[in-house]
Amino acid sequence: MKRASDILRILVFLAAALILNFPVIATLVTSLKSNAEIARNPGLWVEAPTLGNYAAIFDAAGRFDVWTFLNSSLVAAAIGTILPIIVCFPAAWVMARRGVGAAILFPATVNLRTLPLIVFAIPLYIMYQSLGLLDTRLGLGLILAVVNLPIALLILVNTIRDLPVDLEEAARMDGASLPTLLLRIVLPLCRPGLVTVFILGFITAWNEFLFGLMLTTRDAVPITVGASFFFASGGGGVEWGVAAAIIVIAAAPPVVLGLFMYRHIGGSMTTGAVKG
Amino acid sequence: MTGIVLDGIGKTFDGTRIFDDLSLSIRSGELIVFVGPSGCGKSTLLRLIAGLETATEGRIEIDGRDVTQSEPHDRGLSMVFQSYALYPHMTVQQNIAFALHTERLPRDEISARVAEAARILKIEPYLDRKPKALSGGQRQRVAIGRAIVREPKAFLFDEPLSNLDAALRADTRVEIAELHKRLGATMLYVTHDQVEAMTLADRIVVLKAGRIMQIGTPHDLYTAPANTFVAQFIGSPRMNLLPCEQMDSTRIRLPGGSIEIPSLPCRPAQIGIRPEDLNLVAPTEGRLRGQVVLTEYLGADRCVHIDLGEVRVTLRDAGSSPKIARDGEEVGLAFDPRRAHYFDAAGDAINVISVEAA
Amino acid sequence: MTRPARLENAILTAPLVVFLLLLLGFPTILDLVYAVSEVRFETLRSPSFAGLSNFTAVLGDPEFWRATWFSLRFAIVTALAECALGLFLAVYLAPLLRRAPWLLAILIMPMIVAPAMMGLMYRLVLHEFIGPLPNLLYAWFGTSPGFLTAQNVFTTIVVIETLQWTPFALLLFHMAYQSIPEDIREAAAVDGTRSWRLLTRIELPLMLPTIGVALFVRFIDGFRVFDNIWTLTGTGPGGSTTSLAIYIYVAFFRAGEIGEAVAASIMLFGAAFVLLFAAARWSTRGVR
Amino acid sequence: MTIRQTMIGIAGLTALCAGSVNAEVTVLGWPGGPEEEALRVVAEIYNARPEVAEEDRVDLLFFGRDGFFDKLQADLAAGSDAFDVNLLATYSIGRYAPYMEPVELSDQAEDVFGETVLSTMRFEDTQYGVPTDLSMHFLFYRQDLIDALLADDTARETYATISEEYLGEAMEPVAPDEMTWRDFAATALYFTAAVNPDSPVRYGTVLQMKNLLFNIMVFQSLPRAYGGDWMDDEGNITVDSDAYREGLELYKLLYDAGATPPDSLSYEFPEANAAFTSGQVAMMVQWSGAAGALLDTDAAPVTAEATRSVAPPAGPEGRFTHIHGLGLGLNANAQNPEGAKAFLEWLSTEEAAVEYARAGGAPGLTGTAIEAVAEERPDLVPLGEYASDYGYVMTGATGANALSVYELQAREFTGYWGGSQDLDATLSATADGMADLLKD
Repeated sequence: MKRASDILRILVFLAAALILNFPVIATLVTSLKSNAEIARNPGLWVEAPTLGNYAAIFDAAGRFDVWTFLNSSLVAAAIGTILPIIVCFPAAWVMARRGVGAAILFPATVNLRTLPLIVFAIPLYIMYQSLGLLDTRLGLGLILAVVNLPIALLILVNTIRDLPVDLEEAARMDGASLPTLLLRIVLPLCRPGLVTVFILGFITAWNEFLFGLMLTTRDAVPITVGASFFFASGGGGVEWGVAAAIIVIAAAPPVVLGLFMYRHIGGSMTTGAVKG
Repeated sequence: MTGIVLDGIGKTFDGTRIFDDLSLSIRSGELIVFVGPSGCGKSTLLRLIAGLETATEGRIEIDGRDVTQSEPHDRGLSMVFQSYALYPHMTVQQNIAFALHTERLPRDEISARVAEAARILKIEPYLDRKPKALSGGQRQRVAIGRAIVREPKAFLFDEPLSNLDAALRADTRVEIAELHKRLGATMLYVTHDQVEAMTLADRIVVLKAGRIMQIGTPHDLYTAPANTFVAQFIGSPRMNLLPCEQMDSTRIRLPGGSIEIPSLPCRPAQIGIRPEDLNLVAPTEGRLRGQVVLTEYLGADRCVHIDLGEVRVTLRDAGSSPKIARDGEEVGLAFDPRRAHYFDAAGDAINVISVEAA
Repeated sequence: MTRPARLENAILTAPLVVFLLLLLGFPTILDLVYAVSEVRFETLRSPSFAGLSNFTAVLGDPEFWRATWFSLRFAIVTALAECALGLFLAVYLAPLLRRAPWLLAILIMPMIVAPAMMGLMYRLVLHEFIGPLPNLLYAWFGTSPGFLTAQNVFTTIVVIETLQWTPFALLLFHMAYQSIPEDIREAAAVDGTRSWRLLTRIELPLMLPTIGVALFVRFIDGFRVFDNIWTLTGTGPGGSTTSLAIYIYVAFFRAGEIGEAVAASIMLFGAAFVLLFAAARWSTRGVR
Repeated sequence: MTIRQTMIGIAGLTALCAGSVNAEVTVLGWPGGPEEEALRVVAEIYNARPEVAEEDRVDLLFFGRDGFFDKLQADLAAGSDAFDVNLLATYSIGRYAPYMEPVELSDQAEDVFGETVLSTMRFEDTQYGVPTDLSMHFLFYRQDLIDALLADDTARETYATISEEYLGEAMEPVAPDEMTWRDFAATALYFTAAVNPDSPVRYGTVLQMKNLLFNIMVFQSLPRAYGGDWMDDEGNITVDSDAYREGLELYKLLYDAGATPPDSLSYEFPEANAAFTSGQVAMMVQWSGAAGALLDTDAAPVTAEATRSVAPPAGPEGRFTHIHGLGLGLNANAQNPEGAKAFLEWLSTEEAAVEYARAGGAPGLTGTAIEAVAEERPDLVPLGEYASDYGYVMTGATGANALSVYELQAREFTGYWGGSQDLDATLSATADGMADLLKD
């Protein structure tokens, strides 16, 4: 009886895992097929696995420079992840410890999470154009930072609130100035929260598409947008195997990060969602 | 050495009045214990002295210097927190040295001082460990080490033993007492545990709801509590308080009997008798009569709980006492009225000295 | 608060405030200016005042209402489906996930994949001739539906969105479910409560706040959907998969109707604000 | 630091990162295809020429295709000087003309490209660019299937029955180069399993019906063959015509009959190619640029050998193929206009055009130029021929809002095909929208 229900549960799990991840699995499989095989054999079985599609992507550096895309994604996502931490950390401390900004600043920032950010996309485009930030990694990183701001502030405020005040008082007794207190005591203690903010922010930033599509053209095109170029129509040949491979490459970094750090994602999602 | 003076301290917190015109003078080199039930303001008082809270009114002087508005660090005090508040991301060595680094002392002096503190507290083997890897007792020593190393004008202890188990607590209590003797430093110690207060203190400050109930040596407090609160707070089991009614100038009526009393300046409303001052006698012999409810055997001692009509009293005598007190047995209680404490209707002690003089 | 503390607070919050003002404050002003201007790409720096004509144009555009209706419907359906499915999986698989928490990582993988990439993947996966899914269906049933026909496309993208974000709901519910103290369950078990009653009378009520939050978050995210639809079907046959975000993007980039795009943005902003306000009211009342 | 100073600081910083100072001719090309390969080759040849000064060398720039023309317009409108020479396309010349300078062609240009091709780079009688690539549509079909049909009498009977049922007249199968659009439809229906259970393939054709402007370009030749146009000489919008009705209805008929995959409403270039190369489709109208992939036995192992191409089917008004050219023109804000002019002039010489063709580009060539490359690039021969014989550009399709017109048509037409609106509503909405876009 017990055994039977357990087996059923495992079956349900397998079915859910398979269905939810079906597109990922299918794309991965397709990326390992030659173009000839794709036309002949669209199934989930690879007859002659090949890494040719991946090689083709990196060979076609002249066509689409995948390294540049990846580099742009990395730099922009790094800016978009680290900047919110820098900007939010001191504010989060003031909010958590002194209740400052509880009326406006905190809710305003956190509620950005619920705003469709496309409402800012157009003026940002115009502003970026006059500032020369269009198609720059810095420009993309800045807006990714805005995207990550709410979750960063929320998690940091909650993290700091959960830290024992004693430690900060001890540091004050020990003569720590405010910067020392924040940097030598509070910041290191926030590490779990920071890791969470970083992972979640990095995944969000890496996966962002709309701003990448609107605000970049060439120099700062992130990999998500770059991958979609491989599907672009209007001439040339689209090679589905190569397209599958570029999707896999584009999706891989956050997925790998997420799989290793899934615990952090779980915790932060809860904080981010429940308290937001 | 240092004296600390609190003068007319007032503190309002979120609209609630916590202290009102509280004054206190602490002598240099003294170990003074703030004791009281939770919520009495003893910790807040310590934090006011530490500078972690700012007084709404009044002055705080340390060593004759007005520090009312000074930052915690500028007051030259060290504090040991209830949670120890060790920095979890630093090693023991770094924890102890942190304050010295913020003072920008030369490196070799820092290591010398840390080594000295570690030696005193016998924590040398753990210097490279993180707090996580230490036992409760070891953490407690590190916390003290962190306080010592700054060579402060005074040490502040905020319930430093409450996170330790009973056995360790007794040991550490002794160590703190030794440390006080060795360093001769001023120490302010907060606890809710009257045993700690009695064993450690040079003087005890008993607080209740933000007011000082009594200041005095443990002996003073025990033998001459200023009011029923102190009387019941200090001593274990706590003092028996019996309502009384004056019959004539020399006799009062108590539940379960009446006694002859020494001359008192005014009429007592309550009489307090410590459990060890009560003696078990034959029902006919005692001043009071009651019925045994329960006997607790504690080894060296035993406690006998006796109902005197409405009121229950506790008696303590030697565990080896031959007098048998079975449950439900009718017994008599004897005591020396001169060792009893007399309180007026407000609960304040009626001058004890005149009792002794009589 | 003392003066130095106030100064400290100002200094410490300054980076956040300045950053917000620079990146969002200025664009908001620009939004307001352009919303009442006649402006094209060529005249970005010299917009001419056009009153409320952009708003009337947008409000009079049936496409706008269609996009609004689309987003609303999409958000409601996906939020409900994701939460229902997520709740089922979280509760049903709880014993399994307690024993092997890493299984959760497999289930939440879809939500870590960029939605835009997910859209591209489905372009491949659903393709009748090279897509594994139709291939499987042909092999098993001898036929495969047109996933992206005008009739089916809405269902298809709803399913796609649901499959990607059910893990989000699952994760939230998993956390909420695991955080129900074990002694409550044990107490109920001692009382002889059967598992179905345990679920409906004790566990679900305890998870109710989380369910509310998950519905709200998924609704919001569904309402502003862009990436996956854009990369899969674009605006869809005759604009049938045009969400509000896609409407704005197309108005801006494809049609160059900047004023109207901005006016639509502002209305979306307003709607989000109202929604947020309502949610805040609702949640505080719920707490009381 | 004030906000203003900060902004200036940021701007300056990014300017430093972005704009490396170069005394070169920067050319923004069409990315990601044979066009890019070919441009790279000719640029190298040009840079190696002895008379080209160091500071006039050509440096190439490419960025993604998605939103290319919109972004380029935004850049041009903003007065960007990041490139001296930029891409032009027939349907976007009108949008870019205000920010560009006319170009001067070499004396040979007329002989190399021919008038039709040169005109794809003209706006209001001014030459804004040198044509590089020519894009049009071919009818790709499976020779094996068509041959079998033509040779089989039973099949011919079925064909007649099917055409009678769907098109109202019993028809005879014809060879692809003689096909009218009605023949095309009849053949497509014949090869549709849903219509003809004996069909050797699943679908007769694959139509690209996604709401996307490029797909409407592919469609455009069908109404054109019935005499359709966007405007008449007086500037009246003529999209609400029998020709467009005929074309739209034919697409709808094929779609509803299942002659094209049900997902065709979301198909564009790659999906259509994938369908065709799977071997389940008898024929399709596709961009000439697909020829390479469709005829390559490695890329299309199932179908390449049997695949042939001809010009799109004919209509009452004749045979037409929508053409648009890609070309390169001069940015009005160019930093090195002289160097850019020199490069553009050279690009219009026979030498350059031939090299471009050899390197894989798809220029529309005539005369000695086409003879020079005929052997290496036989596919370019019909390109030039078709361009001059069948090529057309809709009236108004080089205007400033041409792309928006295609966008509009894409939305409206796909709405009709998808069944969300009827034909009358579709055409009147399209006509209204086009009147807005094309008025001035």
